[in-house]
Amino acid sequence: MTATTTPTRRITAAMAMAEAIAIEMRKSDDVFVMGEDVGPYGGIFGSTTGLYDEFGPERVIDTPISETAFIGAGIGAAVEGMRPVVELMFIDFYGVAMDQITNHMAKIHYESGGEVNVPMVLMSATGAGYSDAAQHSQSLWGTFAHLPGLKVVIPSNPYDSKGLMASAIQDDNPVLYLFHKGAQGLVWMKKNPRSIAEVPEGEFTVPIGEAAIAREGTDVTIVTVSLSVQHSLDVAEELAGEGISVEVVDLRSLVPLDREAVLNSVAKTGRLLVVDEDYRSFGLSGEMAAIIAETDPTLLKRPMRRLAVPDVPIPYARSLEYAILPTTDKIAAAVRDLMS
Amino acid sequence: MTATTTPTRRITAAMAMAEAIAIEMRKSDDVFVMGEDVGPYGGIFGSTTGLYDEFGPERVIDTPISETAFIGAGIGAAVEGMRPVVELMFIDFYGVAMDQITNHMAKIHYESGGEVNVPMVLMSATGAGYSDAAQHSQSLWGTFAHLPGLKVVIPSNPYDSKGLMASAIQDDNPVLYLFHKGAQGLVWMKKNPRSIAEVPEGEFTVPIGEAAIAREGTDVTIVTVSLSVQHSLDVAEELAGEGISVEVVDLRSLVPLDREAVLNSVAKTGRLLVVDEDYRSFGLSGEMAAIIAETDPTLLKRPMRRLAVPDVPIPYARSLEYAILPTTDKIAAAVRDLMS
Amino acid sequence: MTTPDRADLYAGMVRIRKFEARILQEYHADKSPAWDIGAGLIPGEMHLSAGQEPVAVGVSAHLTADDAITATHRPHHFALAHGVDMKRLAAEIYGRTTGLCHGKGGHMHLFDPSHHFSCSGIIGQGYPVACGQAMAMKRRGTDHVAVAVAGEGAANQGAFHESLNLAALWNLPVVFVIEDNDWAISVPRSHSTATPSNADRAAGYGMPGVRVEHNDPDAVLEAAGAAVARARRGEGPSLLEVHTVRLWGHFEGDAQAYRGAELETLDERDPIPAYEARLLETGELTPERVEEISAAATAEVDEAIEFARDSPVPPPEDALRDVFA
Amino acid sequence: MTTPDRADLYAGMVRIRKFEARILQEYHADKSPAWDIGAGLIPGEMHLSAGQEPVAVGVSAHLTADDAITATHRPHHFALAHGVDMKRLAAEIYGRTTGLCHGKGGHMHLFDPSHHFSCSGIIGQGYPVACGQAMAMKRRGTDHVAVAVAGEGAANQGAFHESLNLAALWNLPVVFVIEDNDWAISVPRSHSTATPSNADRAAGYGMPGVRVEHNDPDAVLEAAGAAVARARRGEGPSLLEVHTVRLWGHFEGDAQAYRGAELETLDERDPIPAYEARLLETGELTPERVEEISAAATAEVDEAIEFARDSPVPPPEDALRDVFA
Ligand SMILES: Cc1ncc(C[n+]2csc(CCOP(=O)(O)OP(=O)(O)O)c2C)c(N)n1
Ligand SMILES: Cc1ncc(C[n+]2csc(CCOP(=O)(O)OP(=O)(O)O)c2C)c(N)n1
Ligand SMILES: [Mg+2]
Ligand SMILES: [Mg+2]
Repeated sequence: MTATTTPTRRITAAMAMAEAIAIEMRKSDDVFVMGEDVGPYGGIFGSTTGLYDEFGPERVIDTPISETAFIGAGIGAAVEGMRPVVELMFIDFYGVAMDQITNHMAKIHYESGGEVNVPMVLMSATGAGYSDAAQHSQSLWGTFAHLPGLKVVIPSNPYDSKGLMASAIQDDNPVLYLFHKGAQGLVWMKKNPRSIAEVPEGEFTVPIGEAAIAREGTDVTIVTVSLSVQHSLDVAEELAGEGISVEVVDLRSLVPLDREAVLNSVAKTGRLLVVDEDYRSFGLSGEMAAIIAETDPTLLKRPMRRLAVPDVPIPYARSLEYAILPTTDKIAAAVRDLMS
Repeated sequence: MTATTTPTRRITAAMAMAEAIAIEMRKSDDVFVMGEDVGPYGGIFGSTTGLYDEFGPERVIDTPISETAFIGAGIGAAVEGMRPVVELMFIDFYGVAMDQITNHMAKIHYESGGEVNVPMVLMSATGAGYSDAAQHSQSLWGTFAHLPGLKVVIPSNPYDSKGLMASAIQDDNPVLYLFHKGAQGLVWMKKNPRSIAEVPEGEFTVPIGEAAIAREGTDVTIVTVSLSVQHSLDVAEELAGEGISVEVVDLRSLVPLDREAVLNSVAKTGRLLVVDEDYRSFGLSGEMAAIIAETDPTLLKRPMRRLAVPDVPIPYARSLEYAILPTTDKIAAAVRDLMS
Repeated sequence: MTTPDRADLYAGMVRIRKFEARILQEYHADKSPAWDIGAGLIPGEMHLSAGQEPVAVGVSAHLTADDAITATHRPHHFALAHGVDMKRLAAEIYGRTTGLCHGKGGHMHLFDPSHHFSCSGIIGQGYPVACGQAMAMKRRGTDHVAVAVAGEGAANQGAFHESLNLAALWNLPVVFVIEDNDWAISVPRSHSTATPSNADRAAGYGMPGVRVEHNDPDAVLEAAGAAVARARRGEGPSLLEVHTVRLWGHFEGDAQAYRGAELETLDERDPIPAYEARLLETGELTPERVEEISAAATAEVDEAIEFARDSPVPPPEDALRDVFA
Repeated sequence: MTTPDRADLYAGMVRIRKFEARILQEYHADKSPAWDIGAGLIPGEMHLSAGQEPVAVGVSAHLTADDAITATHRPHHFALAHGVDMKRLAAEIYGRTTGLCHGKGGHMHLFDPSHHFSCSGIIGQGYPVACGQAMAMKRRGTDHVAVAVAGEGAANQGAFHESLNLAALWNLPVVFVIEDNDWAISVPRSHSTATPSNADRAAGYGMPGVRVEHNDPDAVLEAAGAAVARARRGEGPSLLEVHTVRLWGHFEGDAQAYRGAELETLDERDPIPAYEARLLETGELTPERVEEISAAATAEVDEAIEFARDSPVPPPEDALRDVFA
């Protein structure tokens, strides 16, 4: 990541995102923001806080509830060389604009034989944990990582939120930037303290495609993304007291995927737990299994463990929702199980 | 599968599908068909041939190009207890109706706590191989298998095409029925002889959720679906001559998934090749790796091989398209490689 | 169907408002001191309908339990007006086993097949489903109708267009209702919709379109009556837009800074006191009747909330059930 | 922009028709005896535009290479009329390295950034993209416009509605063009569209809507001129529907049984001989000029096809390139 010497202060992930967007908007008139309630409201999950006041309605544009039209418009503007940052309020709403996202935003560069770039960021909120039920709680990164043409970026902390957003806007490719509501540091939602952290004031980037070893360890590898990184770090701290050394690999992006980081860690520990707030089957945990199985299945000293949403829609009632989410309890239990 | 004593004759997979729909339509007025060009045209890929003549425009309904509306209408009719069979012409068009498919068709039963059923079939054409390029050549079964609430059925031959369609219509759940254009036995497309086969005239079903061992073998397991089953059988025949014994597992449905069939076969052979015409990453091959890795990674005597579309959109030019498709050459090479 | 008593419409509105007011209170009760959306007896997003009661009672007065309604993320007023059981509705909002969906659905995903009632949290997406319900009703030779509800914000979603075209083309018994409450979260109608009246859009599908400018049960009753009757006669769909008002936030917790001075005028725009005054004047209501209606509604709401609170929380293992029938 | 010569419009149509006729011939040439869609020098689906030339030349006459067009699955006439290089177009259809997209796109996915030209095989989905191009043009202070093309079938897709609303709301320089050729594959307009004229739908977005009933370059030229000029003046979008004709199948290989007796009338409805006769009558064309135009078009087409045929097939390893920039 780019070195930086500017002072840091503790800010939320939401503020960090908005700050990165503001910096890019100051640098270039080509950068603008559109989406539902991104203007005076500042984004339902705070991703555009302050931008309307600084840049006004011409550059921070509230849209009608027409995701196909405004995501498509983002594509058109990007094709013409602008750098739109478009918000899809919840990733769960992908279905009303999936064609623009996966048949157009993702494919134009390839279809054109490289003649046309689509330098656009689509940012969207993911995640469960506050009883928003089946249509407002999904993660869905596995869905987008399966379909070629989009970079899929998933920050887990304020520093990465800022640095990855800067990289995403500067990227000449379409980037899907998925932020977890529960990791935004919002005042009105329960949060892990890791959602507020030291972030440099000035410009910096975090490269897209490099996993972070969020914590080093020797016994068990946890591969994960997003809010589950925070949970996994909590568990790692807890289990350190029991003498279990957990390595936490924060993938940070699924496309490109840092296969080496996963293989290196598993080569070291021989034990793999994938923690994934997305649905279990045909997703992230499968892909992790495959990169090991096609490289060297003997890396695994134990059967791997998958902790993910067990292929059910997200239920509403708290007792049901927490039954299917990868909570710290379940993470800890899975690690212990791998060590037993 | 249900025993049957009716005479058989050689028909195409397309005819077999249409025949199953006709039988169900004769049995119940609740069954009706809608989609683009399903009427007098008989379905672009022959899936509704003859139905309009027998049942007329009230039960075989041509729709406007409004996939959200007519798939949603299918859901509404199903909620009221009818059994619509709806065609989405190409699975590639999912993006204009993805919300209805995955947020409604797939979730209503669960969200309602089991109070509401959605007995609906959504049938759609998949597959590449005739230069229809990036927006008309995808398979995408991995995408739908990842998202909970839909059964995902994928026949590979005329017998299963009929029997699985019957099961799909009789099922009280929403079923996504994906048929490969290149396995329909259409007169205007290059085809494998396996696309035309003996099928009983009368009613029968093939259960959803049971894989078929399309060919038994002892050296290498190929797990696959759809047209790739036909290719894999061809390769198995060819390699038998070289003394390599290939077992071909035709999953037939991804949801429910017959994990046992995969595990049993790999336990026997120790060598796994997954052949998948869908995109490689975060898909079918990953899931196969995971069910082994979480059960017993030592089942694999060799690193597994994944033969799938290498995470690029489907290119147009034949030289490019065949470079990324799982052709018989590549299947044979991968098997040989596993044996070397 | 005989014209409903105006006092009944009034009572219907009071009943809804009391329910919503109680949910408001219950929702906020245990989210302090640090307000946490996921905490308390009622967690999650909460979109309440205060101010929009005239639409629900005016439309539903023409319906029976055989007619369908697809409602929105803001569904309680239509659910109650259509006859969905208040106890089971409350229990669902509390996430209890006795709820309409046994705790799986929640406030945006209410299903009551006995009243052909459903709703969805995805904007505009009830419109297509209502078309399909209407198809089934028509194919079965009944004179039932399906009512599809959306907000004015939702009327700019593709599903709106496709559904209106489909319903008109197939002459389906659907009444498309748009609740224009001027706002889609923080986005005013002027920033979302390129026409002052969605009724104008109906012409593009060859169907009648009416905009009711007054947030008044009588006006809604009349316009909806024509639309429902037309659908029942087999003459096809209609569009009905009602200019209503959202008295509270988009969801609870919404500070509504974006509404500015409008916030101060909201009390005057409350449709219930206005209607009450009118009916008192005509003698259709008396102060005693008003009291009775209020007391009955309070009692019903109390009972429903008590039922919900006393009902069991679903056991965790239920989460794995009901993916498939 | 000065009004184009009518003879030039004629020449533009002839050039397009010759190209399409040649592609037709080349496409079918090597698919026999067992007709195989994937075989031959030109594989895949092939949607040709014969009959629809008046729309392309009438609209494009008002555009320069700085203006954008998003076309459909039936894109050749608009590509050629807008100035996309015929050689590179042909080479793309042949899937060669010299093609517009180096063989990756194919006939439904043509991209020529030097003319802001693109198309898509997904119905209606060029409409939103054109809105975005128009946004960029407007934000940069140019007077360029974006033209979005769709068929009458596509006008029932959600993207149509959302895009018209967005463009009207933001006053974007877009001209929405609908080519009404009566058919969406085998589905007649009467089975897809609940209004006789899509121009009626424009009112629902507060934008001008015009339906040109005659498949005639002059009529299109005039109506498109007003719409383009309006957009250039910054006065916002317009909708223009042209009643045109699809002389051939939906795609090649389409037996068109569903068209019945209409098939026999198609020759008479060919817009090119009609226009030619008119211009011969007024003296704007002479038999010699007609000959010259024909010969020039033939020569250009021959050269383009030769270029395509002689160009290299992309090496397999290119398939893995260009996913990311
Ligand atoms: C497809 C989709 N986009 C966005 C949202 C987020 N959202 C929920 S309610 C809402 C505003 C709805 O406004 P309107 O339709 O006017 O209904 P109201 O809330 O005013 O009743 C938005 C944008 C959503 N649920 N679904
Ligand atoms: C979303 C979507 N649905 C369906 C199709 C399949 N399809 C391709 S062309 C076509 C008919 C288009 O009709 P129209 O818009 O009138 O254009 P025309 O072919 O007549 O030029 C259809 C249904 C598609 N490409 N995309
Ligand atoms: Mg509203
Ligand atoms: Mg057409």
